[in-house]
Amino acid sequence: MTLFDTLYVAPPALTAQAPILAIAGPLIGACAAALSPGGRSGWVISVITAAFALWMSLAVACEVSRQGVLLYVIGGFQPPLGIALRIDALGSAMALLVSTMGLIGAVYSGHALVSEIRAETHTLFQSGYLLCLAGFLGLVSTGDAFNAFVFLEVSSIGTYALVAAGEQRDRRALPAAFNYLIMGTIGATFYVIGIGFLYGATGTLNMADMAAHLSILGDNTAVQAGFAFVVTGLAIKAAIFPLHGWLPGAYAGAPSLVSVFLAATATKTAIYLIARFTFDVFPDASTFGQAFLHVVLAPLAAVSVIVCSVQAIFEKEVRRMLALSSVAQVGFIMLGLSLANAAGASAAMFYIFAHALMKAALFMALGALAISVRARTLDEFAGVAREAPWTAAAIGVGAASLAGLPLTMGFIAKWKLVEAALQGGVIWMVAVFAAGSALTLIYAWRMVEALFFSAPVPGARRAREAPVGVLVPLWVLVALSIWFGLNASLPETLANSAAAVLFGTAR
Amino acid sequence: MTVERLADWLANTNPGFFIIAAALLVPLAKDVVTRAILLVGGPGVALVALINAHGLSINLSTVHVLGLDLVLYRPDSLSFLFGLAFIIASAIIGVYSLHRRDPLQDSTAMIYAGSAVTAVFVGDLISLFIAWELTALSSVFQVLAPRTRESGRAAMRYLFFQVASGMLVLAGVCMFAVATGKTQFALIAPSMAGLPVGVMDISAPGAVLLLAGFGIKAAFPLVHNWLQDAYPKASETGTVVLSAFTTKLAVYALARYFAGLDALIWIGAIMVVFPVFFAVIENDLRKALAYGLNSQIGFMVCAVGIGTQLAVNGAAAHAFVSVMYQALLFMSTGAVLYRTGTAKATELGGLHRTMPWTTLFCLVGAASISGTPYLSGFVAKSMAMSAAHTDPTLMIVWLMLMFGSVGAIVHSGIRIPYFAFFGRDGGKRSEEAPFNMLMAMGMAAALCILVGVAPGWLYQFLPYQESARAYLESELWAPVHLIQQFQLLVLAALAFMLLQWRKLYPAEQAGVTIDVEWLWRRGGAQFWSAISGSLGRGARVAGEWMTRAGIAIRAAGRQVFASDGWVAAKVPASASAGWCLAILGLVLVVALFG
Amino acid sequence: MSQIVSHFNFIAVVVLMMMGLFVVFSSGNLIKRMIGLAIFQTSTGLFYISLGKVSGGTAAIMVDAQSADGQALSEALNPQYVAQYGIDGVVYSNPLPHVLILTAIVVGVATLAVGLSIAVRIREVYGTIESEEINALARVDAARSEPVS
Amino acid sequence: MSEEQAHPPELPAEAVARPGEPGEHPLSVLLFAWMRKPMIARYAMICLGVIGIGLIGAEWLISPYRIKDATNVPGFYGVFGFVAFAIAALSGWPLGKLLRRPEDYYEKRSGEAGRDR
Repeated sequence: MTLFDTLYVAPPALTAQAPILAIAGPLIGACAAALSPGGRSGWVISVITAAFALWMSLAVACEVSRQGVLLYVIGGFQPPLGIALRIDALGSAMALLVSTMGLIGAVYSGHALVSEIRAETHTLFQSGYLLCLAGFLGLVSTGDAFNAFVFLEVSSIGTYALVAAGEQRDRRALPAAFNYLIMGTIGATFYVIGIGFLYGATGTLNMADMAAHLSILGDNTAVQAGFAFVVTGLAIKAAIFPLHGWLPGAYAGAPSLVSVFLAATATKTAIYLIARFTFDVFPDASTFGQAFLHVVLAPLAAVSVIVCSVQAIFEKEVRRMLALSSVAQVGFIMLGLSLANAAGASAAMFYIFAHALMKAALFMALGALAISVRARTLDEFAGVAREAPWTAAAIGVGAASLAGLPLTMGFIAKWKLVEAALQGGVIWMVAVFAAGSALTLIYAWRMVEALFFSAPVPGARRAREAPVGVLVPLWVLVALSIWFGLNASLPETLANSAAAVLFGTAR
Repeated sequence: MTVERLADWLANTNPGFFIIAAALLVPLAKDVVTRAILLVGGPGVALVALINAHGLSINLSTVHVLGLDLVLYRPDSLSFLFGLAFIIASAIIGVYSLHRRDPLQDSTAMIYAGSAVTAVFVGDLISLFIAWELTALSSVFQVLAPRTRESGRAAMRYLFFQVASGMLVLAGVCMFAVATGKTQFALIAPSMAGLPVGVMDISAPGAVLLLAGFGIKAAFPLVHNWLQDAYPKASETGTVVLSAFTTKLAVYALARYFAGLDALIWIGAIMVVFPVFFAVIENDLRKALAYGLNSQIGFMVCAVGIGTQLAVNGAAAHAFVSVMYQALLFMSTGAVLYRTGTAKATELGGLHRTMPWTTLFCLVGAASISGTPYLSGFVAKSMAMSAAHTDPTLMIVWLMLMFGSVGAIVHSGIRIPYFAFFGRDGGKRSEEAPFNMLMAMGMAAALCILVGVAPGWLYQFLPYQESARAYLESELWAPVHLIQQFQLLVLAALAFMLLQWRKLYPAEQAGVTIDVEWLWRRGGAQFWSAISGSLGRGARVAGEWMTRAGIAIRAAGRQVFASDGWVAAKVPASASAGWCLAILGLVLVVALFG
Repeated sequence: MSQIVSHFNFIAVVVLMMMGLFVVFSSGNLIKRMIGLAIFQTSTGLFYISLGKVSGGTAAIMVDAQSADGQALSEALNPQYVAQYGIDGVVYSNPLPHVLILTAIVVGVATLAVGLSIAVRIREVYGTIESEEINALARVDAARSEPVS
Repeated sequence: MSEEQAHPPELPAEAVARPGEPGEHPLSVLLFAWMRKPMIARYAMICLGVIGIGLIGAEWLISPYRIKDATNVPGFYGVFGFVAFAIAALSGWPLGKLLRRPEDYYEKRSGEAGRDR
């Protein structure tokens, strides 16, 4: 990790506290935003806080690249009794992703909120947003299984409220948020039950300690039951087919800022936890872990890739289409993970990055367009490229990356997946990747076709180019998608070192 | 410091990237000045960047992606000449298309040009494939540009061939790379001192696929028809754009990987001859020119197949000059099409009265393709011919090439200018072409003359310098060579006049000419009805069923997958109790008993 | 039989859990579903508390054997047990699950609050809290998003 | 359209156009007007014939001893050019009959059936 090795982004005193500051910063920011007088103050606090979180995440990433694992003991209680933040390359990569998307989303929120949310709730909204950010950052940093649940719920509660805030644009956001809440809570409760089993079996909550105990315990009914509950609970949060029902409505109904942020982070952090538990906490060689990967996860992910892609093809509403596409893409990532080797995990991690960038860009661009066009279905977006070329071009690049066309990050991500599948000798998976990519190409093309090649609907509102405050974060995302498509060394090293954490072998 | 770094950056970046970068900005340019700056400036910067590469033969830029070393910029003398031709053509086309604003077409045309330039300068098979596909995809927009139903369907047929070529190349590249682990051509042929040309052995794994992929783009006989099908259906600028890059890029690829392959000699020779017969009867002048182009590509393919230093020089030089004069001819017919709305020989004639500049430029192009001394065709074509002539075993090939060059006089040298601008008066009195078109034609014509009068300028860029210099000094301007060429021209012209006088020259007739495309555009239906009426009816019924099945599949798909469909109902947003418990149970069972 | 008796709390956990889930998924009324969710979460609480129970253990509060509290404890405890271990060697139940479940309860309450407030908003916007009716109205919303012609 | 088609197509070019026809481009007058002189084609033909014979003679003069095969025979290029041209041009008669089809052979013209279903 040459880049982060040499980078010193924060003074040592700050770096020493960076893991907790990355979480505490957004938490304090959330309080400050809630108490702030309104107007632009919420946005300013949000941007400053998110930037601070990104800064701290960078500091953590640098430190992790030098030390391997960063252990931050909270309150002086040594683990395994005390709660500790334990950040390794996998966690720091996720933290970087989350905080980067957090900052981009925060910048974008300046314009996005004005048109979608009532002015008097802006500060509260920002507060919820920062709460989410804190939750996700905590989730990927913590070394304690129960603490992970707390952070999971901190972020989720924020998310439910944020999704529900979409009612001002589309009232369907409310039932969607409610369903999301029900499913999310069930998932989280499953997770807690699973942790209870594991705690009962091992007597510890610290993940590293738990892993040590579990490797001695071997096959044990309580452990297996705990595993099942944990994984199923997280599968609900990660929206793995057929537990994804809550996702399309939630992402489609949420304010566009929330879709941008959640599409990039929410399911990804759940995937992170699944990977953490399956490969790190539970012993690698456990028969039930392997069986789960091969009998449950891989087939479900494959079905997810195919079915949800086809659903996306037949979907009329653009945001629902993208949301369904997210489920399909989660399937891609899960297929990569289910290979259970370093190459697969690295590919999955890379795919997480790629998907975060392109899906966020797509949601952001569509949100920006929807402000002026007031359109929901693909047909209503027809011919928008003429009036808003920059925004439409961003969608074009995002769609290209989604479909995995060469010279985009999406291509490299798919390539790595195929490579990993071939390396693992799982040929049927290659076929699924190919079919999934073809299906993705269809709906991505539908989007491009509507925007660029269709005649505008007569009488439709004219689209306006997105304001600069949107175009800047949007094109940052797009430029990253292209740049990493040309030179993928940065995300590649991140992904490889993250995979090395899980499998102990650097590629 | 910064200037040095800028120069360094310029020198180490594939010139094609500059054109592509400029192309991406084109849609934003609203006024003609900005467009002119972009359309000409992009190639201009590329040209400046290219000058640094003259005489080099090294990897200037390599990126490491996905465990592959992609050589993004590796100039050598072969790629230099092709790159130069493409860049100049790109600038000329830019000028030619200034008169109307079509951002999509302009931008894709430039991406197309840029990716062609990129393709000749990349140093490995995988990058070549990527650029290859990019040319295919961007070029389709040229066929689509008129936005008519006809052009749309032609574009789809065109795309099919282009993508097929791309897939073959990809398959070939994969097979070769997997079998040998090598993708850079500098590594494929490390023993080759100097210029790596003809680096691939046809018996190498995947080589045949690669050759087939290149062959489709080079319009080998029987897979040539996409060219004549699509080119005349493009817009007036689109045809010029198309004529410049795809086939020449294929010639480059053939020279790079398969120079000296004997099969190419005969393929090329056949390719030289057969399009002549189509070109002389085709009514659509642009289609006739497309056949002529095909014949010219045959010369290059044949020369590449011969593979001697002289022949490769000839192929490269011919590619360079043919880009210019073919573009010039297409530009002049394009100008006619733009002003009169047709390019049919039967509807034209007598246009020299109102379009004298266009006529003049067309005549320069026609004289060039005919091989008139002191014009560009002569200095290039004679090299390939000479390469064939020096080998006694290639006597028949040489005669075929000779026939082809007389054929060029027939179809492009005389027929195009005569029937468009002179000949029987079609009664059309259109305006002279727009100034920018004239300027573009003037630039191309000037190049034709420059190269013809001072061939040393072109020869200094040829792949094999010693051979080129020797040919220039001893053979090109030899009196007997000049005399023989003049004989050919003069007596061919005499034949034309005699035939005209005796009313033996075939009259122009409206109609389309059928070619192998008949097989896929009409053959299917004819075949069915030919077998028997009932069978034909059966086929029709089957077709109806298939249509109905398609509709049914879509409807069923909608029922199953749409937002109010079966899947959405089975995986509802709210009550997924069954699924939660089922998955939990499944995982439990697997965990406990798996 | 003794198995069943000794695992009585776990049976209660499973019953509560299934009850909660059943209510969540079978009821169309949003409030009822929230209640089901609360029951479901409560089952987790019971589960954790049961985990922390050490048979014969007592609340994890340190006491001095000589103090009045200690005396009271030794009287409350099983005399046999005190005889065997003495008041100093008293076995405590594991306190950690209690702490954990306190946190979980807080989280659950927060979720409940958010859920109920969303239900209130739904009632205000849709005029109903019955899933079926809300879904029907949402379908109308979806149908509205046809292209304007 | 119909006006233009009313032009008698059978008339030779020189009969229709006179130098300096109204609306004609001055450059055209300068460059191409001479072509419309009567009998110019006949003169040109004679000139070409003479030049051709002259060229064959010249070739014979400068390369009397280079004859290795048929292709080196003086005049080979000229004769080849003449014959090949004639073959290529005359092949248009039978090939035209064989290969030419009506304009709407493959598809209706876009003007008539422009819209895709």
